[in-house]
Amino acid sequence: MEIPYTVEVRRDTGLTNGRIGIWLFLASEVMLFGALFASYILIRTGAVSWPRGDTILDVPLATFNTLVLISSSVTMVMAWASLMRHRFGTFRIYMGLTILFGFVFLTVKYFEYSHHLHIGEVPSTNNFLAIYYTLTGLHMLHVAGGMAVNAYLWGPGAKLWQTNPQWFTNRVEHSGLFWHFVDLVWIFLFPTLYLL
Amino acid sequence: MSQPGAVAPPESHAALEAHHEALGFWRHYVFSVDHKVIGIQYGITGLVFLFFGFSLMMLMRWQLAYPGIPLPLLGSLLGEARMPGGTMLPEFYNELGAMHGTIMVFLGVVPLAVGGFGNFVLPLQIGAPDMAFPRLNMASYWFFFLGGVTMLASFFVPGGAAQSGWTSYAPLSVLAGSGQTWWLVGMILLITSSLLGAINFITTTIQLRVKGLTFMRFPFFVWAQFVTSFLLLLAFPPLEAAGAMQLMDRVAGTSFFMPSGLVVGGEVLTNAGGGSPLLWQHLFWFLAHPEVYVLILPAMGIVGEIIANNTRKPLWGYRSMIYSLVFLGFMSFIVWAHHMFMTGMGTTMAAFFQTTTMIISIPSVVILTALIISLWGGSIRFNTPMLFALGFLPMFGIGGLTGLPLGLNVSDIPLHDTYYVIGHFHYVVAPGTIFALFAGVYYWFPKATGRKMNETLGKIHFFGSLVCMNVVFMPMFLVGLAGVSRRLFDGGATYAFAQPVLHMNVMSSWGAWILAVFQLPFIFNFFWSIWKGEKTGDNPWQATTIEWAAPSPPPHGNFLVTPEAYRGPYEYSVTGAAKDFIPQCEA
Amino acid sequence: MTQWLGLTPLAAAHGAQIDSLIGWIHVFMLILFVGWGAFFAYCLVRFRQSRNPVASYTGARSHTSSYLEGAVAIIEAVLLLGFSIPLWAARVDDLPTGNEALVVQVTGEQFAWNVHYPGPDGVFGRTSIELLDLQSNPLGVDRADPAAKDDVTTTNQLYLPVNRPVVIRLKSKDVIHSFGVPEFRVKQDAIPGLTIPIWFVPTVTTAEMRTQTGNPEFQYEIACAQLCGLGHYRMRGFVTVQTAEEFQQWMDERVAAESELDIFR
Amino acid sequence: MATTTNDHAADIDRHVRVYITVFVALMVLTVITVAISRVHLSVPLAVTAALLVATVKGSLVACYFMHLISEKKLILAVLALTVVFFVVLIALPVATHSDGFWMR
Ligand code: HEA
Ligand code: HEA
Ligand code: CUA
Ligand SMILES: [Cu+2]
Repeated sequence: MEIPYTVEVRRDTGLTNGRIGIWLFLASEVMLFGALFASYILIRTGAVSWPRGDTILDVPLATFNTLVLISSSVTMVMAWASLMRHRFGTFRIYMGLTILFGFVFLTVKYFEYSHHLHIGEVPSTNNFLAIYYTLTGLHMLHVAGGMAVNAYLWGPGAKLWQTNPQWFTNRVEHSGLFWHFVDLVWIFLFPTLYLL
Repeated sequence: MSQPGAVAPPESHAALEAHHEALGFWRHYVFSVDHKVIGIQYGITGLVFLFFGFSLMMLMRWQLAYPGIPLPLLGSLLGEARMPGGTMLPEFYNELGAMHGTIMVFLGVVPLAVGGFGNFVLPLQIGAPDMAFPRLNMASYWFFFLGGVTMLASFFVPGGAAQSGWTSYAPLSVLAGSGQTWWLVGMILLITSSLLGAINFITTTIQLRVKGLTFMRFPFFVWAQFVTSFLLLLAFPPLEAAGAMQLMDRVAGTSFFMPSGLVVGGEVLTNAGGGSPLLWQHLFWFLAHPEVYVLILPAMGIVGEIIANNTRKPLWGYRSMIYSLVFLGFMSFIVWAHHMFMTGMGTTMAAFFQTTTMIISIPSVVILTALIISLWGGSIRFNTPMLFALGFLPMFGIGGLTGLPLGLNVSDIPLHDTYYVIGHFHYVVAPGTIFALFAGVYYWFPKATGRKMNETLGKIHFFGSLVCMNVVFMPMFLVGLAGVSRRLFDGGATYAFAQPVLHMNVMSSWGAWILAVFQLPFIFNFFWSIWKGEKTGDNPWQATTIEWAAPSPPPHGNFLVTPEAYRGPYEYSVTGAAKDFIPQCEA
Repeated sequence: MTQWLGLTPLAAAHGAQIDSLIGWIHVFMLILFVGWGAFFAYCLVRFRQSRNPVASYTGARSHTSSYLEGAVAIIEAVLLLGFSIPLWAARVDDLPTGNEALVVQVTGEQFAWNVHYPGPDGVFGRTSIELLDLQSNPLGVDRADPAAKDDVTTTNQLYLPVNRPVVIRLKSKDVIHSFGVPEFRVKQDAIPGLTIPIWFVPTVTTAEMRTQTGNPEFQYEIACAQLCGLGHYRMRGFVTVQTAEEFQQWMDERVAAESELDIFR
Repeated sequence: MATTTNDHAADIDRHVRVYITVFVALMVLTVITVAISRVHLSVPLAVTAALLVATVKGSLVACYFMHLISEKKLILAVLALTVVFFVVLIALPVATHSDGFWMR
């Protein structure tokens, strides 16, 4: 049985189901990270002393990671634009790049984490590290999740392009919305944790 | 491009049947993506959890009525770690209390009201073939199921289940045994389930309503679910965040909720400190206040449907009810701290939250008043669903009204954390919400099975429950006014000031056990009617809303002919019409 | 006016206002319930199917309900602005200062209430968690601190003079507890990491209450109101309210006893 | 509406140019925000500056990459609601601080 408006937009709302769904999901994500940011503000303003992020964390590395994530966002949107131009080959390249950038991000993050853990800076050391690990950990889970979806769309999921290009384009767009959101969260995480 | 409101062309009935056969048992009944099957799965699981939560409470009620006296028979079966010699340990009492609250709220009522009725009824009422995301829907159920299993399993871990109340206040919960970790994991699963559900409900409501079904033609129930879904969507994530942080506190040794310098049992804790126990409370209640409206709004929705149907007239003040509903949903995000008046609030903050609490009570009054006035001029049929729906009104009235002295924080001083609070919210959730849910079960049972439940057994169930519920909960107000705290393992027997009201604990307990007896006709009726109930047509209640235009039980894809809405939801007894109801989808 | 509600007898100055608010709001609730209930019952009887076989499409036409809802809102506003908010402000903003009030520190722990008086000098001695010992020094009072010499500590026993404001500074060592004494109409969570003051004026001595209630064993009880673990149900303390002279005498004895003990430490 | 196939190729080309511009802007802003943090401003000033830059960057991502600028009203309404409750959440630390605050 077909569910209406999976591919086509409903005329009075101008939207497909998936588009509403992904935005609702992002709304809930805003509240999720919002609660964590709120906790951060509370713990920090209540603290007797608070280290500046750059005294503990590696800013150049994180700057590099920020640039990587931003690049992945632009390749993501380019991947979608390629589908809009019916260039499936270019899509594959851009999507591949997006996944690759995600991978680079995670690798850098891995080295950051293992460095801190190695010198004994664990979550229980102080509240700065506690919130650092919690926020970035959750963010990493999101990156990994986004990569999984993108990988699916790059690989087996791409078969849909043959049978229903419109639907496939929508899926890529929705996955992109999520990916941009993950980028957006990092744009706020970066200064709050590393620079302030 | 599709036409507005156009729905996929209906397959023929025979084709649908064939489709069923092809799916096989597992895909059809267990890992189904059909909203009706999922709804029924949710519903039955929810009912079972309700009964389980009730059973935990019956055990507790023995200890409350007869503190220290070994429980005959059953006591010795529960093991030495919990009830040595049949006498309950305080740890076990606390486990039962925390799990009763959690199970009733998150595994009983929400799954039944939102997952069950929402899933089964909402798509039918808007004329949709299914939910917008059927596979997400299935995932939602299985997340819920996993969450439930996690919660149940926690009873068997060393140290037992969570025992810091359903509120899990830190630092107590952070210091507690491993059951608390299971509780947190279970909650994260349940929250994920609710989020998926909420996304699905909102999208379905907006996108899949049939042609002609504008928002102001929605049945009240659809509106109630719609608003509820927004509460779930936006209020739950903060608790997910808080749960993750508590998990970090417990597992990774962080100090989000742990202040510096704690001394537990003479030992100085070595954690980093600097966290805030109040942060947990704020995050918890930021969810949990909207959550209580998640418990009540679907119930109000069900009651609205049944009252319109059985008074044979439109709901009075439909518009004002909708506005109230939306306003209620919105306001529910800014009253949370009324659960925290005794945490040491300054005047400004206390004034703010008292004011919002008083404001939020007004839309409830409006909705209740509209429902009662709807009776005026009706031609009231007293069938079982209607009895439960009518029972809801004064019971919710008692529960809601007793919320007022709690909401003014000066009168909350003596009442906070006493049995008065327990009385208040049980009136809204037990004879309130649960009655509405029973009403819904009786009302939509014919749609799900093609058969009616037995009326006589239903009436025994209703009157028995009505009396017993009041015997259980009315004394709690007096116990609370006398100053007896809640969550006391001995029901207050330690305290001299509680002595004059202790006999009421005995009364409550017997009320609860007899209440259980009156659930037996329901359980029997439920299963018996699936196979042996009186057969009914598609529309046994002569109702107007669209779900009754589908066959009973509806096939995969729901409608034989795609319906279209031509009028408002409750066109009963239209002056000059041939019959006393005009279905919404009748041209 | 609150006899009918079964509240415990009242023994603090501000309690009468709380009681009357509780009383009035219950009257208001009863009126609403009876009013709405009567209408509800009337409808059920009058509009049952056998009596009224044909329903009316329009139903009720009057707008009375809007006025009634307005009235409910107004009464709630009066209770809120006229009573609750000012009374709460008096509770938290008008803390008595100076020598007029007796200041006591009460620290909750699983599962006892530790009471700490500053003694005649009116200054609380230093406390430190390093000195803490469950048996001999549950608060970790540093007896080397001159201000601590005359400090008095007790466990689960709070002595108060009658008719004099007391300020209780609430703390907790471990988890959240809640300090509630029903007769004084006070309740306040004790939250670890914070010190939260509450104040009241006890107006009835324990002895007077014994004659008043006809119960020779009467005692004011501190009831922990917040779940704090398996011993929550037995986290009970006692308050003894005495005349000013009796209280002074008790205090002198304790001060003497504590400083004597000090020699051996 | 960007998702439908009847978009003209020229439209997409214009979009792509916008994406590239935004990309460059984001890169530059990242460098700027790091540079600002090197200047060791006073804490309130530093926070304001950092959040300001982050907000600009975030808005660019949301408006252009996520096409919020041309999004349907319904979605914008949902997001507006979310923003309201997000603000409440961010006010929550204030509530926590002024709760139980009297004497620390
Ligand atoms: C379904 C759940 C539900 C609902 C709807 C409500 C509704 C309300 N609640 Fe309740 N509440 C809970 C569930 C609910 N509550 C729970 C679970 C707790 C405890 C949590 C815990 O601590 O464990 C709690 C605790 C709680 C507290 C904290 C008490 C304390 O801990 O000290 C407060 C304080 O303000 C409060 C207030 C209110 C108010 C003002 C309403 C108002 O919305 C009520 C408005 C309704 C009315 C005013 C009734 C109007 C009706 C009529 C007038 C008609 C009468 C009809 C007839 C006679 C036919 N509630
Ligand atoms: C939705 C919420 C809900 C519901 C419905 C109930 C229902 C009941 N509750 Fe509970 N309760 C809570 C939520 C709820 N409770 C919470 C949140 C707490 C606080 C916990 C804490 O302190 O942390 C609490 C605490 C609480 C206490 C206080 C314990 C304490 O403070 O120490 C008591 C005491 O009597 C109590 C009693 C009861 C009773 C007798 C019922 C009865 O009304 C139950 C009646 C149930 C039924 C009638 C359903 C039976 C089901 C069926 C018949 C279906 C079977 C059918 C099939 C299988 C097909 N509850
Ligand atoms: Cu201390 Cu309960
Ligand atoms: Cu509430």
